[in-house]
Amino acid sequence: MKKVFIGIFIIAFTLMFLIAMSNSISLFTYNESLPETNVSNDYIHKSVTKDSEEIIFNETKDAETGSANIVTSIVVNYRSFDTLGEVTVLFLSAMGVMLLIGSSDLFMKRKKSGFILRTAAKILFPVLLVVGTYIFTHGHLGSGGGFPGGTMIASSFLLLYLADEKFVAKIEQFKTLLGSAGTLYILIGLTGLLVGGYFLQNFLPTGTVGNLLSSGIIPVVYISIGLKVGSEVTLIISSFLKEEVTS
Amino acid sequence: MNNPVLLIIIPLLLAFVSVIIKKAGKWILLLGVLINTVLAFFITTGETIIGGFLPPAGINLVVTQFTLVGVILINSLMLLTIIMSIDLVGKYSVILLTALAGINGMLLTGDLFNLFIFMEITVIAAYILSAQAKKYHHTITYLIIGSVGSTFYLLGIILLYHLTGSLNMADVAAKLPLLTTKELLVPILLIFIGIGVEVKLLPVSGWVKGVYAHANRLIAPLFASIIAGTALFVFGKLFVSVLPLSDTLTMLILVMSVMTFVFGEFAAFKQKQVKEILLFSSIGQAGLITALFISGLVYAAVILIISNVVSKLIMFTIAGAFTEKYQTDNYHSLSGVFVHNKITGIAFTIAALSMTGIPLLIGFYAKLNILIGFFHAGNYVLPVIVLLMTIVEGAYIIKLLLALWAPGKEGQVSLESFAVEKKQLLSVKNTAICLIVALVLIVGGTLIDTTSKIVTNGQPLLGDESPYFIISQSKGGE
Amino acid sequence: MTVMNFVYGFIILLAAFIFQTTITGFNRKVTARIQKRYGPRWYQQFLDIFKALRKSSITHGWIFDFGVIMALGGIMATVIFIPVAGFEAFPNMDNVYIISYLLAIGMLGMAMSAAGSGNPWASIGVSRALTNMLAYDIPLMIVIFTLIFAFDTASVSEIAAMQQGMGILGWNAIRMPLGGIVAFIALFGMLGKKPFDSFIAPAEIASGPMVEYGGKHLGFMFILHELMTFIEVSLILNLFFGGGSSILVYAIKYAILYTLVNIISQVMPRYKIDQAVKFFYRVPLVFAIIQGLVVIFLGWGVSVWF
Amino acid sequence: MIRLASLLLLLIGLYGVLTTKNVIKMIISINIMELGVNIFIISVGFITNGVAPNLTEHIDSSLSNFVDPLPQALVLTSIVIGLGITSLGLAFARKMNKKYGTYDLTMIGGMKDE
Amino acid sequence: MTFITVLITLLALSVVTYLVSLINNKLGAYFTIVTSLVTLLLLFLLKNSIGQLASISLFTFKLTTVGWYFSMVMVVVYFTSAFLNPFWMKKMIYPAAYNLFYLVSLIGTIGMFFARDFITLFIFWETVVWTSTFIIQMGKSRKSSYVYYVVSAIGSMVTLFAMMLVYQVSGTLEISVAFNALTGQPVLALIVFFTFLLAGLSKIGIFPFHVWLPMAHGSAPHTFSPVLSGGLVKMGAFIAYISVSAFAAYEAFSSSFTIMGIPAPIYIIMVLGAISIVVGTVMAIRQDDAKKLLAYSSVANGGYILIGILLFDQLAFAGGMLHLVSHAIASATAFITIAIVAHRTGTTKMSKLGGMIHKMPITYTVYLIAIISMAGIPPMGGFVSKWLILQGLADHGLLFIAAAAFFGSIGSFMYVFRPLSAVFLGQLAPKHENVKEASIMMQIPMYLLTIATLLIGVFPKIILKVIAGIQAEAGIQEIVMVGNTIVVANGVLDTFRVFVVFGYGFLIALVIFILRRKSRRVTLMDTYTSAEFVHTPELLHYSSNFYAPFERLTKKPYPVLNLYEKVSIKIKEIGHMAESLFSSPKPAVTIFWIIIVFAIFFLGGVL
Repeated sequence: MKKVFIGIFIIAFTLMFLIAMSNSISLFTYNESLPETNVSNDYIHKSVTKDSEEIIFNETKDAETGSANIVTSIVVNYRSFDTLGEVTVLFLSAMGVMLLIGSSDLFMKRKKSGFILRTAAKILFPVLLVVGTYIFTHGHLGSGGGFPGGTMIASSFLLLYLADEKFVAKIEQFKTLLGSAGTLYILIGLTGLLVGGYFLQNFLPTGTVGNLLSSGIIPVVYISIGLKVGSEVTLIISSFLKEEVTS
Repeated sequence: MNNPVLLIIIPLLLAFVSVIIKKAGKWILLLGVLINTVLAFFITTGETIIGGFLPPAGINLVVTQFTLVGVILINSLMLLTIIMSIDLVGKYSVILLTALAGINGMLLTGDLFNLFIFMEITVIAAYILSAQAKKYHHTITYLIIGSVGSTFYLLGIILLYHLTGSLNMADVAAKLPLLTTKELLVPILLIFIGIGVEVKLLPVSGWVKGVYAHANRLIAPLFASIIAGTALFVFGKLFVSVLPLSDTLTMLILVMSVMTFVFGEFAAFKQKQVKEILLFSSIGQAGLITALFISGLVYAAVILIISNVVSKLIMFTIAGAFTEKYQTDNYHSLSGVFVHNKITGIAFTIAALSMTGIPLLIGFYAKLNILIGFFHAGNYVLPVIVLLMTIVEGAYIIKLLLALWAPGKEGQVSLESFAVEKKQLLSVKNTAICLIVALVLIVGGTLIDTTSKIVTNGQPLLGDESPYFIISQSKGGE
Repeated sequence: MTVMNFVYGFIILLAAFIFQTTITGFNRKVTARIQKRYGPRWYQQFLDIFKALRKSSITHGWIFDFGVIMALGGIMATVIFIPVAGFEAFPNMDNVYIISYLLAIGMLGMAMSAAGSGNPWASIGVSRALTNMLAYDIPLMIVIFTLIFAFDTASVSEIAAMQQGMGILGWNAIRMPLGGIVAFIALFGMLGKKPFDSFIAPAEIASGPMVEYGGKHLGFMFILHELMTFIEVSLILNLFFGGGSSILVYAIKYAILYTLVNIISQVMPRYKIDQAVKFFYRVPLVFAIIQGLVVIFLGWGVSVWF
Repeated sequence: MIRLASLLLLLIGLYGVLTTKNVIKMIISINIMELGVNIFIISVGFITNGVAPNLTEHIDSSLSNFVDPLPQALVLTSIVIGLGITSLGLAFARKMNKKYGTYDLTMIGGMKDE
Repeated sequence: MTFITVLITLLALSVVTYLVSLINNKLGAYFTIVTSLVTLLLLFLLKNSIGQLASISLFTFKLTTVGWYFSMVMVVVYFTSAFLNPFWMKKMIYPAAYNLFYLVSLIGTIGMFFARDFITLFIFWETVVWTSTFIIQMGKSRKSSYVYYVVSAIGSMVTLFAMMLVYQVSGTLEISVAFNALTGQPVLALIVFFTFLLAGLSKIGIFPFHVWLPMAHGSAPHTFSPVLSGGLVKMGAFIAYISVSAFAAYEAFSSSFTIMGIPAPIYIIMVLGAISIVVGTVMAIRQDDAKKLLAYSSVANGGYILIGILLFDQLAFAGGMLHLVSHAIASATAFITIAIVAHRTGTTKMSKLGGMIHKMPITYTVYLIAIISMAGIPPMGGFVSKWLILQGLADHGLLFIAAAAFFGSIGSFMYVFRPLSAVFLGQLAPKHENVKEASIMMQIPMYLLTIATLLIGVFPKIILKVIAGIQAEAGIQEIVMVGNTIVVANGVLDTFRVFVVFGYGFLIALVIFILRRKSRRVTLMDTYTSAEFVHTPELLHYSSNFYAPFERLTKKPYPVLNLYEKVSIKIKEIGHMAESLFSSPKPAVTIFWIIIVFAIFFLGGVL
């Protein structure tokens, strides 16, 4: 009986919720072009400080951010403070998980995995690593960036855990990598403050849009984020595999 | 070098560094808190841009007089909490440093989405810290309610972005009045529920009892005074200067906060445990403060926050010490505990009396401003409720104090032999700090003019023009 | 405040004592007649008093003696203040409240010495006496209050003077009938006559407060009793029954009033003390309040005849 | 249409949290909610026949009709926050299970705050 | 010698007392005596600087005769009961704190009487409230100080509401000026009148708020009870004075309908005063604990004072003010004597005491004079003030209130006599054989207060002259004094002549007594017991349920206390309901509430 009551209750609430939402947004129609008042126009034309109407791939030189992928320009340049906060969130949850269940140093016993998985893992591990590094180094050109790249690396380690029951990731090294990557990101920001007067300012030359060494600090930041995210997720996975300490 | 960004970056940097060095985490934490407090006193009002991009596109940190008071208050309280319970920090130094960064971020940021991220940082840090009491089912409840709340908040911001096209608070505040109230209803409602979780408004404060009641001497004041204080400052900033409230919405929110206030006080009246009394009283006070913000009395709300936050710090630290030393904080089984440690008792009593609004304490000054503010705004119903609740509050506080000070059954003159056995509640250092903080309450309450000068130094807080109590004004013809 | 006032005071004292003792003597004969016997000589009361004074008695400590002296002193002071037919020892000192509260000194002195005697009967008697006082005094005070409000003066002699001139119609008891009835009933309570004499009930509590008295203490008590009767009867006489234009008229009215009270009280049973309180708080209190409201709001009875 | 679907996903998540007693299921429904909100955020920035906001050889000029890039940046962050909360939630769930031996919240409610 | 220097010296001395009593409690207690004496002298010197304005940081003061009058009464009571402090130091758990609070509450009362603006008045009022709360807890029961705080908090919070309302309407906080702004709105004046007066009523202990008085006075430390009932009750009278003089209640309500010539709101408060007289008297007669009995008598006398002050005319007002002094002194003496008995025998329960006169004759005589004044019997002060009040009531023709006043005065004979006979007279129990008389230190306050009662009783001119000053200051007709006789519309009272005549009567009786033969001294046990041989003194002593018939009559009237308990239980239920509804371990409940809130807001917003 209780289930029925809750069911009716939720249906009524959904209807009301949708009516309410429809007041402020149109559920079915989408607008054809970006409204002028929207702040994203500046992001697209990279015209927040310098006023330029058009950015041409491979031609415009030292534009505001110089990164071809506009989303990356937002994530790492225009709103990089968000990303710093973002990285801290992940750092925090990693620390938390390690604090909670990662404190013992002996691992749970794992069953021996199947033959196919063991051999495939040996082949796939380096491929994953290479693809991961490619993704977070080319963040400013194609889609992807620090976060997807980092998770790719972490999944490669997960693959090893699954395949080899005696594999133990070096937790300490990952922690130092984690810390140093984070410190690197903040130090870049601080140099931006010293050099350019604003925290996280893009003090390196942005070069021409489209080529590899083009948009100032973006690749450097994305690399550090990639390493940081990779090590954090690996630590989370490894602490889940750890023995339960009855403190 | 008084750039407010440093307030956020330095604790973060120290957190990352302490992960690398791995030992002496405590001292890095102390260093971070010290630097932050010193820095907090140097920042000036104004706006700092991050990454060199002008506000609607980039993120900026806005420091008004209102935020300045918040930052100084919260950082100094964090310093006190850490100093007082340095021995309990142990493995949590990294978490506390990040939480400090999150709290400062929440207070300073001028961007809605950035506020969401810093709130997430603080909330996640709170989940981890609340787990130290080993009551995991309460922590999970807190986590689930917290994440539902933050999801609603995120949905609210996105709706605002869809309607106004930007995420910067000042920009959004400029564009919102142009929209119809029908459109604005859902986003404001969602943001209200999102913030409400952290501000402990009644329907969404289900988690408070579980988490606060088992916190130890470090975590309890952290939750009750620092995180609660920050949430209230953020609520004030959002609902006074950013979101325009139509009158029906104001009335509804007012009803909800008054309901929180009344039910909070009544629930506190019923409790037997010291910490539960304090946590329900802080829920009640949070309700009153939201009511003040909604009706635009920002100065009175700030004074009440200061008085509340400071007295809760002392009382929760001592309540934490109760459970630490006597394994229970039921005030019947703790009768006469202050007989042995009188100075702690004095500090606890001053803080408690300031909460009930006994004169010459800052609590009384806050109550005075509340009354003057409401009368000035022509609202005569709320002062009656506030005064009735003060009586209820006075009742349970005095019942608590009497039980703690005077041991012995009814009809017996209380003697030292009836008191609970002798244990040193707080270390000498902590007792001294508690006493000094308690004296601040007294000084704040007596030298009213200096308090108002420090808090406002001239400008009205967030544009709140309603009069507040200054001695010269009340002198009448000499 | 010359010496003459004190001499007049002493004269009033003596006259009051002699007059009242003879009246008591006569009334003992009247009571006897009611009980179908002849009764003792008219001056028997004098003989009893002087015999008691001559005998030696025991004392239970200094408070036992001091109480009796204080009682008699207080009562004598009150008697001095009583205006008799326009003649006052101390001019315009005869305020109603002074007299009624000075009376309380006598009561307190007697109660103190009775309690001081250590005999439980005495203490029970005192507690009954005080409860009895609470019973009869409230309706009486309300009616007196109405008088004061009506005549705008609290001095007994002036109220008595205002009732002259119209003969019997001028009496307050006639102008304010309910008030008169209440005063008459209260007189019984004040005197401790039959229906309300549970505090000196001889059989129940061995004559209450006077249980330990003997010899000169008993003599003091008799004198005290006589003087108190004089005060109470003359108070009611002055306030409600027109007070005497001359001393002779005053004496006759006084005798008639006292004998009337005595006769009625002979045939009355004895109330238990809480029954007495219940009695006084039912009919007399209602009468007093009605009389009060009538006088205050409607103003009848003040100048109804002229 | 996608907006309607995302909101429905949100409500399904909410229903999930409301009805289950098992903590793991609750965390899963929290994830569904997060997913719903993320999709909704993306749909806010959608432009009919817009192009991914990435300058490449083919779409080389910034004048072409790009989809709104800002929501996509926000979604990136929101997904990572979702990850953080879920990992923490699961850690708590595991600790709770080890301590009380059950994932059922109501069961633990019985042993009040021992 | 400005008022500020008086306050500062008092504050400094109280801090010194605290420090001294930290080292040695007894010495600290003696310091309290010295400090209160110094305050008494300093205040007396302030007599000629009336009308002087003074202000310090937050507070502004104005020296008025009425303020001076009230604070003199207060300091006298504090000074005399300070003499008992040294003997109670060992009996208290926090003696040093007791000394400090004792003096801080004194500062509070003085500051309050001279306050010029609302905030100063309220601050000093609250200081007295919380200091006395912490003192009462050192007595026998914590519940009583809790009830005391709650009832005073109700009073002071409601008064704060009134003050702020007036501040909002008038724009100024100064007491004498602020109320004039109310002349326009009768409804607002009504609200302000009742709310402002509430704190005073709760402090005097008027009927619905008298609940705390017997509990607090009965169980406070014996040495603080005289201050509580003699002194602190008078603070309420001051608020009543303000409401009648500054608030000018008679002008404000001249338009509203009158009952028996008195404006309705004032009449209602006077009826409350009358009810509290009746309730106080009836309950006092029933009590077995002497202190509770005296506490209920304070409730009754509080009623007299309130009626006197509220009538605010030549007669009754002077009576009220004089009754204030005579009651303060009489009840302080009574409490001191009961405290001394308790100090010697350890209990104040009348059924356990008896025959103290044989061991403590001086204490007995002092107690006798005190109760004569408290009952309002002629030669003592109490009579003069009751006489004035009754004459005032007769002037106005207030029948029902007068009836209550008579019941109060006659009833007072009963309940004052009960401790006299049960505690002092009657048989002396063997266990009290070695009880000693009060020590010299304790006798000093008793002698001072007895002389004061006698002086007021016989020469009321001293006090009435000051009261006439107050009446002139308040703008009403002054009391007329010709030589030593008080001349009043319907009568004249010369107390000296009454005293002389009483002495004359006493002399005659003494002469007769001495002329007669000496009587033989007999022990108390040798009494007429109609052949029932009783050898144990306790059995022969009649002290428990002294007025049994009267007590049977007045079955327990509806105790107001459990009205307060019902309210507190109701609050607890709501609190429990709120807690169980909202904070439950399952998150689903909170989510459910989020949906409900969303629905309500949405419906509210849309409509």
